[in-house]
Amino acid sequence: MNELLRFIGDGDAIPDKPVPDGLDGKDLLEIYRWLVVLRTFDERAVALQRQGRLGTYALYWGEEATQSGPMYACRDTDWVFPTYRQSSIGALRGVSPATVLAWWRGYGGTHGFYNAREHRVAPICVPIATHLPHAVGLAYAAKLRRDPIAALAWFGEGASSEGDFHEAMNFASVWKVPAVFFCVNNQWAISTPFSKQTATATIVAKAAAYNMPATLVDGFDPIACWKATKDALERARGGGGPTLIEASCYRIGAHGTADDPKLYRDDADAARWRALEPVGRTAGYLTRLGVLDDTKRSAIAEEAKRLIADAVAEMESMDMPGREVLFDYVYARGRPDSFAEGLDELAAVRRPPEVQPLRPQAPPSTGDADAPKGLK
Amino acid sequence: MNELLRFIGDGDAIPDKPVPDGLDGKDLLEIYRWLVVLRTFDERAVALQRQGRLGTYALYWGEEATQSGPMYACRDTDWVFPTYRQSSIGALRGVSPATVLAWWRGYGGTHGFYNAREHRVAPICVPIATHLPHAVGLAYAAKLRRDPIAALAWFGEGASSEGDFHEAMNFASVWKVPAVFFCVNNQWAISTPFSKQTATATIVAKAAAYNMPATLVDGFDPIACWKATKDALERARGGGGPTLIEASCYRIGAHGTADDPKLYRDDADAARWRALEPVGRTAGYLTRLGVLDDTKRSAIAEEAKRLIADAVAEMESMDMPGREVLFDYVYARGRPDSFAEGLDELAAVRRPPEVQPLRPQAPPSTGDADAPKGLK
Amino acid sequence: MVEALNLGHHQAMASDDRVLLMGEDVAKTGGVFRVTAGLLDRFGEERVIDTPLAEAGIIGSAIGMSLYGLLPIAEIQFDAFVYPAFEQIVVHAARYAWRTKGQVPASIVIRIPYGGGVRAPEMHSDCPEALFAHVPGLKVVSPAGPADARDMLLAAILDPDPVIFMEPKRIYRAVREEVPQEPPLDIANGNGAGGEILSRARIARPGDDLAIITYGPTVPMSIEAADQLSRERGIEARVLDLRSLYPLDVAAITGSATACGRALVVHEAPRMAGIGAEVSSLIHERVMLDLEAPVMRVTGFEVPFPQFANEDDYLPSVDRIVAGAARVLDW
Amino acid sequence: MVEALNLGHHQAMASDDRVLLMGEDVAKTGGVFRVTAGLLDRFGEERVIDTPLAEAGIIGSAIGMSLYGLLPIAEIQFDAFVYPAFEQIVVHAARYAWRTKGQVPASIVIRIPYGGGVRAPEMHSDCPEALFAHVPGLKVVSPAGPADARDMLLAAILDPDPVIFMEPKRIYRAVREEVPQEPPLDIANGNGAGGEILSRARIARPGDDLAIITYGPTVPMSIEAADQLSRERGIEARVLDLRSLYPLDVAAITGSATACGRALVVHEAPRMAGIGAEVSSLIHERVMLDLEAPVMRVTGFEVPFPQFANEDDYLPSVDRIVAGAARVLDW
Ligand SMILES: Cc1ncc(C[n+]2csc(CCOP(=O)(O)OP(=O)(O)O)c2C)c(N)n1
Ligand SMILES: Cc1ncc(C[n+]2csc(CCOP(=O)(O)OP(=O)(O)O)c2C)c(N)n1
Ligand SMILES: [Mg+2]
Ligand SMILES: [Mg+2]
Repeated sequence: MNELLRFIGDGDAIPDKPVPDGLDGKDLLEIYRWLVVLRTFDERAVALQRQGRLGTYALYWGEEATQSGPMYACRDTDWVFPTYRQSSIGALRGVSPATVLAWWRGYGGTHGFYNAREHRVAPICVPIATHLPHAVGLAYAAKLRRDPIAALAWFGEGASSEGDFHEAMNFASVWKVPAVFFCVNNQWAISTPFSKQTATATIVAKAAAYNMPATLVDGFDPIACWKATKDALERARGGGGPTLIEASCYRIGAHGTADDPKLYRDDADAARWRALEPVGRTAGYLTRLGVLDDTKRSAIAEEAKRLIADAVAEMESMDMPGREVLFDYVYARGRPDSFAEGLDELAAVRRPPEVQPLRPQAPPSTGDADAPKGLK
Repeated sequence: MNELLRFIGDGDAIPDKPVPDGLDGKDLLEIYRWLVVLRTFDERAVALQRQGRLGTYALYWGEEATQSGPMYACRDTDWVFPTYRQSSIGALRGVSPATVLAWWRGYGGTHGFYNAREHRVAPICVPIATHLPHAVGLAYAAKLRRDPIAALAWFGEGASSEGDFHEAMNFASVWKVPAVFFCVNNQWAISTPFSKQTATATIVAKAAAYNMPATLVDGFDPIACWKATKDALERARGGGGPTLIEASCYRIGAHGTADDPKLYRDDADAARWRALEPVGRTAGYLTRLGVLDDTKRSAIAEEAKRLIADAVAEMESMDMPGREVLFDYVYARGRPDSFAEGLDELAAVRRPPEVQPLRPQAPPSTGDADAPKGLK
Repeated sequence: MVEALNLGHHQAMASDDRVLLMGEDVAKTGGVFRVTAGLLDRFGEERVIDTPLAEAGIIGSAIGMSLYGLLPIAEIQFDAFVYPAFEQIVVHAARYAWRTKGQVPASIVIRIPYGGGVRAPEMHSDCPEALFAHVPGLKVVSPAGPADARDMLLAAILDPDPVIFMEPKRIYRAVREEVPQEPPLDIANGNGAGGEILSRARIARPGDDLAIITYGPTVPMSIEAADQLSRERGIEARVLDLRSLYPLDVAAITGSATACGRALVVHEAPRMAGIGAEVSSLIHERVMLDLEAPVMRVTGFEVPFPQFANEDDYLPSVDRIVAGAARVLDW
Repeated sequence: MVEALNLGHHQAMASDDRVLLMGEDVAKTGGVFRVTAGLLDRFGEERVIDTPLAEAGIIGSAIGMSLYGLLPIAEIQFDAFVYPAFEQIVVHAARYAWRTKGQVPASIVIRIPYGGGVRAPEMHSDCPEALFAHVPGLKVVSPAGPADARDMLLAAILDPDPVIFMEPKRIYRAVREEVPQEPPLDIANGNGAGGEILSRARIARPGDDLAIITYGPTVPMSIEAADQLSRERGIEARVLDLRSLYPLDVAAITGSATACGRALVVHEAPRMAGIGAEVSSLIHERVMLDLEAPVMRVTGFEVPFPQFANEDDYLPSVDRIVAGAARVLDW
């Protein structure tokens, strides 16, 4: 059985473990800073959605460690494959957070999408588990080219039920490609609990079906997430094949802003798990280590607020995309005749007034990076 | 690790084991008789194909034990789900072997199909792994109805790569349904060897992904196949949930009559495995046990020949289906307007002469049940 | 329409214990659109099943249940998530009757909330109906209002063949209408009168100057466009709500075209080889001499459904329908 | 055509090391139809891959390879086995360009042997092309002869967008034709002249009395039917081979209809919402006044492809095409 990898205690019953090799104070601060940036983005996005300035938004409150840790383990040349739950992860790779906000605002084209190759970040994947074979194919290509890079793909425990998960895991292990499958087991797939998703006690148990190494980590601990991913990526780049990582955690918030968890689960559970949430817990660990103090902490919080506030401002300054955006980028080369006809058909009618779905408003008050006030 | 379950020796290096509880001499003879019937059907079908009286045929020479044993373990009320590789298995359940031959002759409608409910035999499944979820759903329904029956589905090791296999296994274990998944690991999926299909050493290794019990058996030993299936079916009917069985064997013949294994594998392997083929081996075991003697053996062979010869005669006596068969049975109730138009359109033109694809010929000489002369 | 569908589920499950509901998040929450609310409490978790997240598994196991005599209703959470189940639907559900001499059809209902207009994220607004209509062996229907939704759902459950039941998301909460409590069909006794409502088009607005032929999400706005044409041009357009997309009610389609002499087909799905192409072809083939102008189409464009800020640019609007009507009228 | 396709694969892989082939049984055996024979020996098993048996895995990983800059060709063994990959094709391959500002299209070619006429077992004879043509973001093409097959394959590989390359099984060994050794396109230099051959219809037989519009498997018999019409009725029918099913060559279609004044569409796939419905609609919408009769269709019926003993009853035959032509000519 896999033991749970964990470094960060809770300052109470769960003991701290020493920082693993390969991370110095600067690294720890950067991992923490990423947590804060992600948290700030998430809370701001929830607030914007409440104000009618974004559409339905899939929050990730509490799951920041599953993003900050693995991302920090990547080299810039590694490719990452996010789902809707890691929508803002590209921001840690040069994708403008304004682009991500614009995507949630329902903008396409140059507003809401980005060039995946420029950032080595695949487009945010909405259909469950379907991006996993892409990571495998990309890793195959890199291996064919003898490029020492790896592909890292996130997915939820619910995704493990889909055929595409299975096919991707199988191809990856048969081909021995440099891919890392990072499962965020937050115990819920919308209203469906883990126990209705699989008969196994863990997701790592499924690695046996592919003869693949697997690691179980505390998904609220960014250092554990870093360590497991780092080891897996190194093995992958070195020709050792794929790895399955399961980050055990809990979806503290709703599935998305349209979801009401009270319909299907006991809030008390979420409250219990919340005590282990990564931002405060990591801050405590770094403080106990003497790496973080109040000054640094508020500087990091301020910087994150500024970053996200700028992104919000940039997103709000974007023009509503024109009608022609419908016909943009469908093909890389050439446009079928019907596109010109479509544009003509549109030009002949008034643009519906309701086409502007979300009214820009005065910028909202800035959030607080540490306090989970975006959720309850 | 799973140990290989095996009862029947080879009269040489592999020792015999005692007959397991639950089988008396009559049972053993019946299991053997079924082997012979299946073998006779298969060899005759290959011969018919060579004579142009059947279309492409998927032979199963050597895999009879994976059919006779499990079928004998079933109660008449259990449902079975064959693939093209178990096409004639319905004959052990009252489906006319002439119907199965007609199916391979390219006949549909009342000639080539049968009522699955009447026989508790699902239609022969061609798209790989897609029947496995059906077995799960049927088992769920039986459980809901509190009927003490189970569903038994065959599939190849190649099928384990498909998403549908995974989804079926997962549903079965989450729902704890009375289903038995019987994998015939014949080491080949057309030209693709087991080693390119999965990174695991066995198929049973995959049961861990579903927290499902699994058994590995000698796929050339009908008693081992019977025993594993019998235990699994009993557990299933008793509420103990699903089981995965892997019958390890070898595809001694071609994938189908259109396939030429010389293109991709060494015939010497097949020849080695052939020494373990089930018909002769079981005959030897039963003879050593004193259950079978030459008289009984040739009586069984003669009976099988008659049975299949009758089926061939019946198949050949079937009228070529009329054109209206195209429009039969598409819907259980009601016909779209377009069907009448289609019939009219057909009535307005001559029937193409080449519509009779396979010319009936004089009945072929009868085959020999024990000699594998249909193959090389 | 949500309430009407909910009522239909309750009535079907209460009157026949072979009926069963399965899908992602249909039980405990009552579905992401609340269509199946209250069913779990009333009928228990054996008959109201929150499945694992796997659409092929859902449809495949529904087929197996039907093989054993149950009448499963399988919900696909959103249109674009039916694709992983495509193989099960087209190679098995569509062919089970055919492969069993008509004796064991896959008696399942596949419910799919579909189409745009609700400001949903990527991949939550597809109109895949033509894909299913093209595949022989399926029935494909789409109600356009609450009463039809309830009645057609009951008829679909009664129908022994597999029915793809397309629910226009846009109409879920937009259209309100009184639904008689008493169901028109008696499920437990296999009352088959429902065949009519499943397969016969309905005149949603009378008129003899132009036939606007449409279904599902674009019915309400086609009626609005017809009203506008009446006000602005004194043209009375008939709106024909197809209800069934396969099989098509050919007599009603050609009859309306002949009666009006002019026809426009409206749907939200892309134009290329859509339902509109078939309707247009049928009319020209059969009654071209009765036409004063070619049949035209107002449809979704041949592009991916846009991100939602632009969805109103994509969706056929009242204005686009009126403009399309003008192309036919002024031809 | 098998040899021509084989030549195309060899030329593409030799001229550009980004090109790679993957599928079930494509390497060691050279494919169940021998289309890919000799590639493994020449290009090695890293570039000629016998994959595990999983179509979504094949297409999904091909998309990932393309993301990294390779140009994968993915073979689906038979038509009906593309359905498990349907989701990967329609939600990902079709939308990758769109989701990356046009900068990272899924540059893959999906080769699918399709259609009947080779006495194959159940599920080995489907014509799913309309399903793909209906989905925005894909290109769908089908060659009807050896030279086109080679040239269109090279053009499809060069094309940055995902191309569904439908190979008529019936023509694999039936039609023979000289194929110039010299490839018309230079892959390694990205010579894009191939766009034409991928998207422009071709007149396969000249004539001005009737346009028979068809593609892929039904081209040869349409020519035969045209020859018969010439002999028997003195009618010269033009056979227009569409080549590209999406996008359609609208100008060639309407031009042929106008030139001949009468048109018949022929295909093997079911009629309902097929390519023929679109072609017919386009012609009526645009040039109805040039027509002397409505466009008619001769197609597969709206039933599952039959067991092979009856396949000649199902397939459009020369006789059915001639009878269809008569419906248009004698209208
Ligand atoms: C193929 C597909 N089916 C259904 C959905 C609808 N859906 C969106 S999120 C979700 C639950 C996903 O759960 P999990 O994989 O655990 O990820 P999490 O949301 O918990 O991060 C579902 C069913 C989808 N997006 N794609
Ligand atoms: C979905 C699907 N893909 C591909 C095929 C073509 N095909 C037929 S049999 C076969 C190999 C199957 O191998 P395995 O599952 O091991 O069964 P076996 O033939 O050895 O009994 C393949 C690829 C198919 N029938 N269905
Ligand atoms: Mg989850
Ligand atoms: Mg096999």
